Amino acid sequence: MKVKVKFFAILRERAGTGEITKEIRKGSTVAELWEALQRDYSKLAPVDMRLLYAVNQVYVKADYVLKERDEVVFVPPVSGGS
Amino acid sequence: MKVKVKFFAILRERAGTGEITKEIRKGSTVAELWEALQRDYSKLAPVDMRLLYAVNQVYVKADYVLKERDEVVFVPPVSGGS
Amino acid sequence: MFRVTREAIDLQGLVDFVTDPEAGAIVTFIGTTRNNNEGRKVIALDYEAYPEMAEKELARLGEEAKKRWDIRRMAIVHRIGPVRITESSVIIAVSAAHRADAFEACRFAIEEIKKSVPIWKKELFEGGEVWIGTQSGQPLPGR
Amino acid sequence: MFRVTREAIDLQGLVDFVTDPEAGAIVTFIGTTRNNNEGRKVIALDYEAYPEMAEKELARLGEEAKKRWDIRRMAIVHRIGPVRITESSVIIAVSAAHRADAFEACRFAIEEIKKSVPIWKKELFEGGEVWIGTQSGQPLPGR
Repeated sequence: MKVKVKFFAILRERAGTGEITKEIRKGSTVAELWEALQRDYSKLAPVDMRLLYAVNQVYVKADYVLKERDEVVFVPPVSGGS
Repeated sequence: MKVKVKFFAILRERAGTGEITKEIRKGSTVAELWEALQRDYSKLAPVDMRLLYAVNQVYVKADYVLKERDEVVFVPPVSGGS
Repeated sequence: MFRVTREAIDLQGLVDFVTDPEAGAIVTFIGTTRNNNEGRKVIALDYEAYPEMAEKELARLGEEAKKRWDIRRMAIVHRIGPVRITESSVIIAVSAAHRADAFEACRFAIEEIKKSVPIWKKELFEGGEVWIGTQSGQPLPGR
Repeated sequence: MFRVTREAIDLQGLVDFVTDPEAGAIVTFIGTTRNNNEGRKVIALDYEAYPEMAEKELARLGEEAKKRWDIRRMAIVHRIGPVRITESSVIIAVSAAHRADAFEACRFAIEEIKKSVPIWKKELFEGGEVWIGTQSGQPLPGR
């Protein structure tokens, strides 16, 4: 099955792209997707920061099980405000 | 000697005037001036609120001794802001 | 900028005044006339000041804030005369490198204004009027 | 009003939006780009957002503030793209019947934005650039 992954900020720069579609096994968790992406994009790893996970624009835990066409974002430390 | 007295807000309304010149004895305190004004303007007394005293635009104590041409204001409870 | 004025207060003008390249935060407080107070339907608040002393007190309070917090610039303008529902009676603007200082200095300023600055408000409500802070029991009947 | 925008933020527009006849106080917070940070000479801050989620998070935070304080209306607009020295990156406006609620809800909003809203800033400084919050030791060299 396929999910959409969006990269922002430092991860967008490291991946060299803002959005991809990724084929994963049914039952994969968001943490497993991240491990797979680190293999695809060598510059993503090692990640020297704490990431949060968002699926369909809501924060989820690492063991969240992905569904077909989910929109997944790995959220680097936020720094909005001023 | 003479001093200038300005009335504001509820005291202005009660006195029926915003500014007067008042003849007082040398050595009079601001509290003594207030007593004299209460005799002149019957509606000023009794005053059902705590007043502060200002001379030449600075807060002073009740025993402040007045000088010729001082500008005296009896300050009703302030309520600026919103 | 510490002023008393009969005109409507220009928020953006105050914010421009306190804008500073060393500042990362600007906090403003806007006091507005509310349509009700202690169960009364308010029509307007009519402010009166001892203007020369009020401006001195506002400036003194600005100096005090600068001693207590690491702020860059401060502006306070208080309007006098009638201020209708939703209009601004006072605007405070404070800039600082960091937001905590800006918030605390702004809060301090409005609390102090209510204690020491010689400005008074008469509330005009449906059925009467009253000088706020001088009520001895019931509001005075309308005239 | 909870929005992410590429345009300069209109302070007066936000204040007009939260103006309410039941409100006696409006507090605003304006985040501005400061000319220095941790000893670096800052040229600009370049903000990036996950915009759909950022707007949802801002709205969620507004709902949370309404549960915690007795506020009337709230607006938050965050700018993205480059924000130069003295320009505004974020403006929060909150109205309430009483000032304590307006101050506290506004302070809460800016603290929460910095924790949970998916917006990131890259600092462009003399000699380089860095994504704030991701520094592992030294800032990255300029490219």
